[in-house]
Amino acid sequence: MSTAHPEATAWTADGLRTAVRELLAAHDPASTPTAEFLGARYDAGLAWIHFPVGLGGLGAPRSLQQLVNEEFAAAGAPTLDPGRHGIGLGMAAPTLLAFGDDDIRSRFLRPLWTGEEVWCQLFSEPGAGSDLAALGTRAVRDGDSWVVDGQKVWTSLAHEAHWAILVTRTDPTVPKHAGMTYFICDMTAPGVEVRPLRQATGEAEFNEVFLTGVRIPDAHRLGEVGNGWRVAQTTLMNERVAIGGHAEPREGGLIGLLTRTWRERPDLRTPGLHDALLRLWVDAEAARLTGERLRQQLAAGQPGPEGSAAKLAYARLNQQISGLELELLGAEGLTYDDWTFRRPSNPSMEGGSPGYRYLRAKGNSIEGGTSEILRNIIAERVLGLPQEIRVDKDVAWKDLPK
Amino acid sequence: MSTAHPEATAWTADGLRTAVRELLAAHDPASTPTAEFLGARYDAGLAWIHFPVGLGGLGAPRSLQQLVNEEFAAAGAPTLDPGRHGIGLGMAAPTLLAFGDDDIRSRFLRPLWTGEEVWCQLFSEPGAGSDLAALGTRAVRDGDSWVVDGQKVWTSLAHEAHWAILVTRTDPTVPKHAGMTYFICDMTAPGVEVRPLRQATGEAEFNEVFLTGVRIPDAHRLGEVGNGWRVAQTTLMNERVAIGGHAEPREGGLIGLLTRTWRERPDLRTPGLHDALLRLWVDAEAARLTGERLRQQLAAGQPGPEGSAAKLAYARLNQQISGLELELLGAEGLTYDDWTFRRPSNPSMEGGSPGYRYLRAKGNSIEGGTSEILRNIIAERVLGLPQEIRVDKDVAWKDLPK
Amino acid sequence: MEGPAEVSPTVTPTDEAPDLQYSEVEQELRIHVRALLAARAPQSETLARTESEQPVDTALWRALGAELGVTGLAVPEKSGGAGASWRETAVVLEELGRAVAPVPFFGSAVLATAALLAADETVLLPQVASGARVAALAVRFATAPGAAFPADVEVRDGLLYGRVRLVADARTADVLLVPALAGGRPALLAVEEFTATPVTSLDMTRPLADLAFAGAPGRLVAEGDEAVGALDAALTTGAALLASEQLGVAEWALETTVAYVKERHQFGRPVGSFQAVKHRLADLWVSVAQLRAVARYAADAVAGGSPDAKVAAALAQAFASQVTVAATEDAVQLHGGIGFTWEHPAHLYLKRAKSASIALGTADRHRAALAGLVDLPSPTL
Amino acid sequence: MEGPAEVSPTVTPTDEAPDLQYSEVEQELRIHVRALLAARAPQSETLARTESEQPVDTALWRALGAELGVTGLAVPEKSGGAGASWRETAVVLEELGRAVAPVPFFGSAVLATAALLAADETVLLPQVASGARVAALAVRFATAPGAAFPADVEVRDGLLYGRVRLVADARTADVLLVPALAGGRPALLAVEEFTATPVTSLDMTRPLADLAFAGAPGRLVAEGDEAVGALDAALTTGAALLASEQLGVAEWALETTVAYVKERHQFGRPVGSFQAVKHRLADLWVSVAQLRAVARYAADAVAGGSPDAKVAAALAQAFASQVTVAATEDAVQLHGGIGFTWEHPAHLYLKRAKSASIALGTADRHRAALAGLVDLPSPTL
Repeated sequence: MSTAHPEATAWTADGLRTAVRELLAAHDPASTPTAEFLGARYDAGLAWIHFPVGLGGLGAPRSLQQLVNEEFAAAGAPTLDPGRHGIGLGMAAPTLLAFGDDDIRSRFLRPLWTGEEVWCQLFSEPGAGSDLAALGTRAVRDGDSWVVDGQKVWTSLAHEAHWAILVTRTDPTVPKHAGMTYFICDMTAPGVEVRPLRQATGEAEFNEVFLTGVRIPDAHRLGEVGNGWRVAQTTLMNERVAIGGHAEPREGGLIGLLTRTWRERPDLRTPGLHDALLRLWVDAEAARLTGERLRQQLAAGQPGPEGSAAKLAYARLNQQISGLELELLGAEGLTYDDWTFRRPSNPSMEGGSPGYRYLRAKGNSIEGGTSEILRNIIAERVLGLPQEIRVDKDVAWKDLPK
Repeated sequence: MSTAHPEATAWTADGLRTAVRELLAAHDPASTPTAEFLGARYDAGLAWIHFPVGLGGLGAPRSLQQLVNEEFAAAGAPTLDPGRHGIGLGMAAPTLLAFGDDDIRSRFLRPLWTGEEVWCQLFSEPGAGSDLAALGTRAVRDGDSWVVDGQKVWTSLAHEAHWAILVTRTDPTVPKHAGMTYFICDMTAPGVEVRPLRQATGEAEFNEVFLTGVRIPDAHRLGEVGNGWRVAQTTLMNERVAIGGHAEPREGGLIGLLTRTWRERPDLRTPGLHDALLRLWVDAEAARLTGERLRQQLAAGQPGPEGSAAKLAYARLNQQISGLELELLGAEGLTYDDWTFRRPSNPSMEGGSPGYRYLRAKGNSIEGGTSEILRNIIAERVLGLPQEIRVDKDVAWKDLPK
Repeated sequence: MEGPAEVSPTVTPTDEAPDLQYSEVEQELRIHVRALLAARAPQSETLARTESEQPVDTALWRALGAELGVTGLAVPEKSGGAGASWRETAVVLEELGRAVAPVPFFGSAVLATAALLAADETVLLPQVASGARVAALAVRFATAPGAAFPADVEVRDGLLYGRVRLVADARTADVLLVPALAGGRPALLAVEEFTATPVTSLDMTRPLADLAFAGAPGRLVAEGDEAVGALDAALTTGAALLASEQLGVAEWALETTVAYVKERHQFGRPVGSFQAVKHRLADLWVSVAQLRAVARYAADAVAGGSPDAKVAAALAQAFASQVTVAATEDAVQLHGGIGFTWEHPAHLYLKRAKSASIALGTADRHRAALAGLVDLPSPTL
Repeated sequence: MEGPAEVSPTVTPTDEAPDLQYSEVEQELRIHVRALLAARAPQSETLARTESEQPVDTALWRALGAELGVTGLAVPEKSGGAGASWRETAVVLEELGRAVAPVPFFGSAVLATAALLAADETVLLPQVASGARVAALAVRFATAPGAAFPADVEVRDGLLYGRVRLVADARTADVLLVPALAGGRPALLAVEEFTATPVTSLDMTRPLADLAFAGAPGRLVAEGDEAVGALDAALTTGAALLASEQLGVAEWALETTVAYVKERHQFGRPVGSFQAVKHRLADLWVSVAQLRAVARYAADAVAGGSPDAKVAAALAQAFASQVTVAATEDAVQLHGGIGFTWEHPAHLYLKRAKSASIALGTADRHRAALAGLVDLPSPTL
């Protein structure tokens, strides 16, 4: 049906509004099942409009994506739960588009978009956290497939995912950035064992994934052998943007829970807590406006390191706000809801107890890039300050201290 | 007269009390001129009691020094103004004792102690601040003397001092720590030019010192040629202790000025400032008790890196307290006392205006070791964390980037 | 009355999303102002000027008015202004802050102009908008929006009597807008006969003066609620826009420090290669980026007369005062000894930042104001 | 009444210099306690225990009493104690905090014992001092010194009725000291008949319980001013000594983190070689060193019944609560992912630190108390 559409360069806001209206007319958003509706949206090129025609896109300017999303949202069209599909939509899809061949893209993008297939990310390892390039999960070529052995950690959705994006070490004899290769991994394949990873909150949001003799066809490789680091950079750049990009209403997020408690519980108020509350209100509003300003910029332009700044700011805010919430609650702050081991389907700090928020927020400055790493990124990429002195650049991976 | 005294090992608190009483009996502290009284105290070995007999000491245990000082203080005996003689007493004297030969020690220690000769310190240079070992002031051997050319900066008392402790570069062709040599410099010698260095407060506490063809006899060298770094370490170790060692009463120092304003000016109080004031009161009292605990430890033991911690804490406190004082004063905080260029005889933050305090306190985290350097010292010497990666250790000084 | 309307009791800001970007026109304007300041107001001259008889650069002020025409940006064309808005004025303030320029812009083109606009004054406004005359608002520079109407000056038989201490930009003012009580009733008067005694100020690039009125004639500009409203509009607009000047100060501190630590070597390495320095500057960059959004929001709010203007102004001062002071303090620290010297300009920015943090109310007063504006009541209520 | 006397209105502490060191006896004691805890209370067991039926380690408690005899250090020998002081008790608390040991020591050997001492109680005291019986003070664990005498429990016809929520160390208590109102008059009673309902607590190494009294008989321990004084002495002594437990928690966090960053390699270097990590730990070391001085001062003050005891206790809590929470938060952060896992003990210390910062009043309440004690009046006064 792509032929029915004008050329990429010709796409305008009005043209896209028309296309959306056509789709909505043909598929009632209220009655059409989510997967079917999203399938139609994909086929109409209205999924990622800057993607190529036939792959969920129209080759239209990325700057118009927001408008399309808003049109569908206004019509109450179904969307996927970002908690379950965020990794696929935010990280896997751009990587598949950038590095997958035609077979890969046509096989994986549509079910990813429709939500029929869940994705997870097999990157971090116990010995490779901030230093992802230190990872040691081995992939050894065997005919037209690869045999993978190793351990990954902090894997969201591993127990629900059908597919994973996976970075491995294929050559330990060269410096670490050079010897990595990136694959699509079938989470249902023999040798893939998923174990829940329990965290300080008592529940297990994440997993450890043990890979033992897992066979991956070479056809599921993304990018060249030894080029895995560059592929992974594409994935991670999109992650930071995904985190930093969304706007919030005033008193959205955790600050709203704190202010509500303050307003509803005069008995808890003290002068010292009042000033602390106001300081955090100011910081939260500043972060909100900064996110809004960033969103206005990104609507047009490309993702930048500003996403790192937003993540940095929100990690600190969430920790300070949830900490003050417990102090404000006083005696009630000494309690917890439930320590029993659980696997939350869709964890959210807003949904949890104050104690849960306090503990879970500690992870905000570690997951998806520690605050220390983000400060380095800002210092080096934004401010142009010298990189850390590297002692591992010219050493074969196998010879690095671990 | 040293023969009149028992052996070093035999010195006890009572023995020293007796010696002090004898001296006080022979020299009325009320009527004897300061220099004469201190000369007598020196000759009696009651200056630095752990120094050798004949050099102002008795070879007595250092731990008893405090007792002697308190005995003299109780009798109202005269002492030197630390603002004018602190560098001589705190830094030059221990270095002269440790590295000077008999001629040096007998020539310089007594007039230093009696206050007849003021000392200053020619260490820092425009290009060598935190990195003292990068200094470039050249000293070239010429017969039995040295010819010195270079520029020093941040020199207190240079315009009043007769003598200076000076570190120079004698061999630019070896790594920087190896090519340094330490001298005593006559500040009245030809080629020594002292220029006031004006600071943000408007006045000039410090000086720039330009050395042009200054001749120093080899006899005034302290330590071996090329051994200047080790000699300088002795000097600086004593500096940090001097800074960290003294105890204070509650609400001593700047916090007392802030609390007085708070008590005397109810019109200035706000709830937000109240909590900020109380936080600083708590921090100041914690720092005070820590200093007291350190003093109790040092009374017996040797100086350690804890002095760095005290300096670090007081720099931050002074800056926060003086900053809050201006906010508390509000409109009055917008004023200043006097910008005209001055050379304060004995500058003190307590004596200045609130605006002066605010500005002067900014120097506390720079002078005598920046807070960044002090954190490195604590991390490396106390916590045993790895040293910064050094790129300058094996490079000839002349080849270092500057 | 014009100027910001009363804020609604709700905590949600106005629905139409605020424009937090810089328009092309605003960027154009920035280039012109920056070029003028670079040519006419080098820091070395500004520093020397602080010790001269006249710390204020009246020639530079005239250039801003006559050459660039930026002294009346927020004034409608019918009143002799450029017919732009406070948004463009805010961009000028960013550049004036970045250059710590010693001109009475804030006092005349912001505080006094906002008061005149709010009072629908038409006689004086064109002269002030053109920069031909310098006006100042005769209130203590530390006065916060919402403070009680000042009782420093009294009107008897049409003449003004009294003193106002620590007033900004009054030293070179031709005319003052004086809040006074006439028979106990608030009034705002234009006054040309006054004595301005110079005050040794922490920030000598914006020197303060003590004002005295000994039976000075005054022209009534507004009275009663209109006078109260005009003063409130001036202080609220001032608080909102001062954040843009503070942003410029913070940007100078950040950029100058980043450049310095790239050049300055210690231990054979650029100082900027030490991670503690990198992280401190990264955190500062985050704060300055946030301040930019906060300042843009405040400028946009007062420009549009948003119902959220009072919140935006209080937020701007509560946030800007902390970030800008921290930025200039970091600049001094990371410059090491040189940053503590009189010759280095860092102290000019430190003094401007600390003074601005007190001007129009300290951060804690603005936080307290927010408590009332966004319904976060204090324990005592 | 025993325990801390009323503070004098002056702000100068007692003249005789406080002893802020550790005596040889105290160091000896530390070695023994640390050895016992290392042998009997490994963190892995403590972690597993938090999910068991009985999170409290009663066997370890008995060992502290029977084998080490440290459960009655502050109790005179004539009352069956060791005749030492709160200083030695504080050293035990440092070690219990360092091991985050799940024993009712703080509730029984500190809070309840301080109340019994202040009330000159002699019957129960020997049994509690020996550790043979576990006592608890039936007040909300978040109650700050100086709070109003609780009205949760009422005495009618000699029987107690009422509930007290969120009480520490009550789950394994044999006897409770219950503040109650008898005909509106304060009283402190020893009670053995009560129901303690376990509460899911943030810190499961010191689990809380809700207490209920349904016509329980009680033995009068103190009444009127003596009851008020006994409760006040217990809370003040508790606030002062809790800081030593918090010190132990902070020391564990610092030392464990320093050791980890020396071992953990990223980018081919020990994580502890990155300057930002070094400086963060250096700052933490400074804070912990300060906390040590503050905690020693507080222990010395309550041990000697110093007139400065209330100041020392408020100072201790205002300072310790911030330092110890920051120390454990830094520990989690600098351990990276592993520090966020259930298997790693870091979260046990984080939860203990945060709970202790709320116990006996949050830092801001203690700062407010200091305002009164050292004459720094609040604006509203």
